Amino acid sequence: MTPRETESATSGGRGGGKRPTVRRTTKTEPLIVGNFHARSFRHAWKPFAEKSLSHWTTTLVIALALTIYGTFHLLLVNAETVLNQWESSNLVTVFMQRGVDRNMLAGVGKAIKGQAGVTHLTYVSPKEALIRLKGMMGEEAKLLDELEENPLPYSLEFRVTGHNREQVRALAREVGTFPGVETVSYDHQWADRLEAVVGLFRYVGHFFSLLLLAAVALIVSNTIKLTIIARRDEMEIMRFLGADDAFIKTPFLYEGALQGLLGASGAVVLTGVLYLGAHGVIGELNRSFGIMLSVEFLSIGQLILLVLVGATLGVAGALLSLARFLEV
Amino acid sequence: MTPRETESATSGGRGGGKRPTVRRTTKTEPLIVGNFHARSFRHAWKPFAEKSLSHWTTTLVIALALTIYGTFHLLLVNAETVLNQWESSNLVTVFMQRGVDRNMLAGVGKAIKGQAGVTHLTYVSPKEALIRLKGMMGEEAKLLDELEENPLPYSLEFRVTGHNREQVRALAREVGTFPGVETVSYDHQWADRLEAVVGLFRYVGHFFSLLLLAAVALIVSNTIKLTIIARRDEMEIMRFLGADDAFIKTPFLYEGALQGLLGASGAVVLTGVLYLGAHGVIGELNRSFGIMLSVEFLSIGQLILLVLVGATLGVAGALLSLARFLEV
Amino acid sequence: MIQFHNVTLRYPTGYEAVKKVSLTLPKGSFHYLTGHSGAGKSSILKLIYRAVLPSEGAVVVEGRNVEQLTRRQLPMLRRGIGVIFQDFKLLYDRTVFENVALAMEVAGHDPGRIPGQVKRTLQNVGLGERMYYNPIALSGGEQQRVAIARATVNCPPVVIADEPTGNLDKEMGRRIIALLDALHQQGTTVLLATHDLDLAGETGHPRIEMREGSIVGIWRDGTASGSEP
Amino acid sequence: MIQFHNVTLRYPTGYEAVKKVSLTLPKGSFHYLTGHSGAGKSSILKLIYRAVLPSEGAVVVEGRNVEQLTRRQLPMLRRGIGVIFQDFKLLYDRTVFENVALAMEVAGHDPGRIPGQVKRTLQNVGLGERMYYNPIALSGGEQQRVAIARATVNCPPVVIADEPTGNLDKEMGRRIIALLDALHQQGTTVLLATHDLDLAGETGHPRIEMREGSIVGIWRDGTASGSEP
Ligand SMILES: Nc1ncnc2c1ncn2[C@@H]1O[C@H](COP(=O)(O)OP(=O)(O)OP(=O)(O)O)[C@@H](O)[C@H]1O
Ligand SMILES: Nc1ncnc2c1ncn2[C@@H]1O[C@H](COP(=O)(O)OP(=O)(O)OP(=O)(O)O)[C@@H](O)[C@H]1O
Ligand SMILES: [Mg+2]
Ligand SMILES: [Mg+2]
Repeated sequence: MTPRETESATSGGRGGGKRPTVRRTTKTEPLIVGNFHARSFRHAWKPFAEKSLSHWTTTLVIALALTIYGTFHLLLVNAETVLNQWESSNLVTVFMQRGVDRNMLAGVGKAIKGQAGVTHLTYVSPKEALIRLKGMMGEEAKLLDELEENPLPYSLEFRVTGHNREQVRALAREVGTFPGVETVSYDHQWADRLEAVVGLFRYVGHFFSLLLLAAVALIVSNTIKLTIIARRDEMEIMRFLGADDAFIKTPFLYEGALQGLLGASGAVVLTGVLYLGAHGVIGELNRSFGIMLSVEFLSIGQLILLVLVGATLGVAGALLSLARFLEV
Repeated sequence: MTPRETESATSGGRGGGKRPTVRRTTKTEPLIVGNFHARSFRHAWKPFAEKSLSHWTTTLVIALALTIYGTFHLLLVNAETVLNQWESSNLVTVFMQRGVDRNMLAGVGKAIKGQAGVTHLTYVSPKEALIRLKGMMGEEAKLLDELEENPLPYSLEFRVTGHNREQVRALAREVGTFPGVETVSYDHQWADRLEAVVGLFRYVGHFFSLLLLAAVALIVSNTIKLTIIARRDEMEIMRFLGADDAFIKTPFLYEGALQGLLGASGAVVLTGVLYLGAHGVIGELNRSFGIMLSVEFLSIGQLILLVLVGATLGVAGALLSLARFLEV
Repeated sequence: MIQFHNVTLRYPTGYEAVKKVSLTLPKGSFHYLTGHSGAGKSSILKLIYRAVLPSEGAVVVEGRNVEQLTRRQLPMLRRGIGVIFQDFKLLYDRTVFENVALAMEVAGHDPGRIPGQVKRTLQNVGLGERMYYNPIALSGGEQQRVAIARATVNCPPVVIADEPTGNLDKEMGRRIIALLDALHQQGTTVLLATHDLDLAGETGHPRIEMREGSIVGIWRDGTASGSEP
Repeated sequence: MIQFHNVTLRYPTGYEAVKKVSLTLPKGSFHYLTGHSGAGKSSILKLIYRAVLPSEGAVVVEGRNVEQLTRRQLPMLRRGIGVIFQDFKLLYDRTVFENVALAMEVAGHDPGRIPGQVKRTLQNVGLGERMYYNPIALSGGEQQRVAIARATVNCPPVVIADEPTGNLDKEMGRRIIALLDALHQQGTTVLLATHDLDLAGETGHPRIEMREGSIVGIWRDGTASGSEP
């Protein structure tokens, strides 16, 4: 018959958050690591190694917060990319004057090609233009059948890449001065709209980003407080045994940093999963909009930044807790 | 000279998370409230009343999580409203057969008016239609000048409200069978696009909603664990004094519920602030899109739901902690 | 009435702190429990209020085998036993008054009756003046007396005391013994573990002596008798 | 050397636990500190390791006024004083070995030297067998001995003991006194608070008697002398 203890009413018993088990180890003695930082790290890692639910759930919550933070940035980055794509792949149409011949057209085309950022230059013959017009008019195209002569001029189309809207406008103005060019048109309505949407996103995103980062620091500080409370007897005793500040505080700073780092790593993974998952939806968007959105993941630099932000917030949370709960 | 104590190394000292102060009250004795639930509630409220940083920051974090949750829903609700507005204000154009006269036109108009949801019915004469077409064609309008006779038929335009896309389609099909009607056209490209955007939102929103709700329960569970650890001595002692389960556990359930309720209330306020703040951006959107988006706040029902979700998650978190840390 | 039937307590370490102990403490009796440090005194007490379960044998309190108590019955058992713990087990984040009142709250007493009863009990142990202090503001001996007050405030039929005079000077120790004796006069069953043989010899109550987990004898009025069957 | 110059300690409650006490404990001396429960024994000890600061007067340890120690100096003071607490202050989530080793870790000892020294000290107090148990698995008296081992493992120049035998039987109590006496022979300054006058009388060391916060006399070899200036 094995003995049964009903002694402690909480799993914490008198010790930390862990049920105090009676150890009778066969190993001769526990490892006493000399290095101060090794010791601090060991202490910080201990609750994680012991699968402390609160430490791992805190890590998860931090990961969530940073994922939301990261996702907002991902969305912003991509919205801006889309905005730029839209702008830079802006279709510019150049209508030539009536009576311009193929030679002059070729000359203008050459001049346009000389401009930076111009791609996909195509010549549109009056005949081609008429077919397109008919397509545009739908039901009403029949009336064009009654035309005796094609009244449309030559035109040119090209796209510009790597230009913002202002630059496209300047380019269009310049092309308008070329000999034989009647008028130049380009569309930026869409860009305006998207910019408004991105603006809304940015507004909401920044609002939440700030709150989320504050939340992460607070969450870490809370878990550290948990450890401080769980270890308050230990710390009081260590003080009486003559422990100095560094001996007592450093493990908590490590714990905060660890918490933040693990959370941030989790966030990187989660963001990645989300990114992959969103691919399907984006494909649908692409089909629906008839565009080719290439959604980018966060850059290496941004990922590193995310992890650093996590660690910094972790340390900040630890400092907050130490200042608040470890009166010295 | 006042006496100074340096005894406790942590603010917790030997007691809870609170520095044990030496009380010498002037009141004759502390209030001992009889009612079991009153006692439980008092215990649950105590850390909040004592301005426990961890309790209030947890509440803030819960508020944030639920705000994000609420905002996603707000965005979804509004996106769907927009979608419906777009659809229901759909412009339907009815082209009559060549040779249809004003009488027949009036008859068809009357029949259309008889349909549910039809508004803004207007008759478009061939002359008017030609002017519009010229406007549409811009530069190329000149070629229409060469027409001897206006080739355009009579047409009718109307808008439908309160119909979803399927219903609009059915209506259009029916109108197409009316005598003298050549063809009926309506535009749903925009709706498709918006639907894709809303779909993306829904995807991201549901993903985060689930994670966030889980996070809220975990956060609550963490803070409850904090209280359990801070009160583990008390609970062990109460067990030995003969306290039953209800006496020990009920305060924690109250605490969880309180945590969730306060967090949810905070979320309602935050969402409201965000909603008001977003108004400016939405106004800009409206101007940019040339539309009149009327953004709605969460309904009373949804607000109550949010608060209930908070309370439920709070209790769930408390139960989680009790199951995990209060071995009984 | 408390009975031990051939009780053995083996801790998870494998150590047998109590070895085949049989013992009867009649209702209303007063016994000392003595023995060297580590003899198993505290273990015997813990078995009574079911802080530990026996590995073998049965502990029977008021006719009930403590091992067979349900979740709902265990609190009732404990409310009937006032325990003075060797390490006091006080709450340092509330006043002395509240510490003692907790025992009455837990037992579900009429809240109106609590303050009066708590005050009376604290005055009995000489702490009337210290009522609204935290135990942290009390000396070791004063804390011990708070623990005594808490164990006796409900007037339980059984009082179990683990070294209740360990931190007290002789005089205060005598006062506490007198206090427990007064309860005994009113019909309370008392079991008092102590290492102070002098103190245990001063009153005429029988003394159960333990050595290494076994009862080696029961001394009544200075004469030894064998261990009970 | 430990000196009290007209020290008064007033707790936040307003209670004067120590009243204008002057006292000199020469280096290498061994003193008992006795007095009734609440006399102020623990308070005197707390003043020495600066758990509380005097309200008036000065406490001087090794020539330093403890009140004027900087944040960095306080740990050094405490490393030089081994304290056996009245309530043990052990950590129940680690083994006995780790509890004692902590004192050496904190003091920054060479990690290689720690295990050997810890084991030797535990064997000295008769706990060689219980080294890898948690203190929760020990009896009250055994826990007290762990506290003694921890206080002495660093061989500090000063050892302060607050009722180190309160939970021990006479025999084990004598063993502990002998152990502290041996440290004293090696030059350690020892101050031992106890309510056990018998024990304090058995060795030839002087006994400081307190009553209500004041020193009422110092007894050397059975004869009283007045309080020191
Ligand atoms: N939880 C436990 N796990 C393992 N061993 C234990 C446990 N509690 C006590 N022991 C061991 O059982 C023996 C008896 O312990 P107990 O506390 O009953 O002694 P005691 O007679 O009360 O001693 P003391 O006078 O020192 O308090 C001791 O040797 C102790 O080490
Ligand atoms: N932190 C405190 N705040 C207020 N009063 C205190 C505090 N600590 C002790 N006292 C009071 O000071 C007096 C002396 O306490 P102290 O602990 O020094 O006594 P003691 O001689 O050690 O007694 P014992 O033998 O019971 O341990 C006691 O009456 C106690 O109530
Ligand atoms: Mg014991
Ligand atoms: Mg004392």
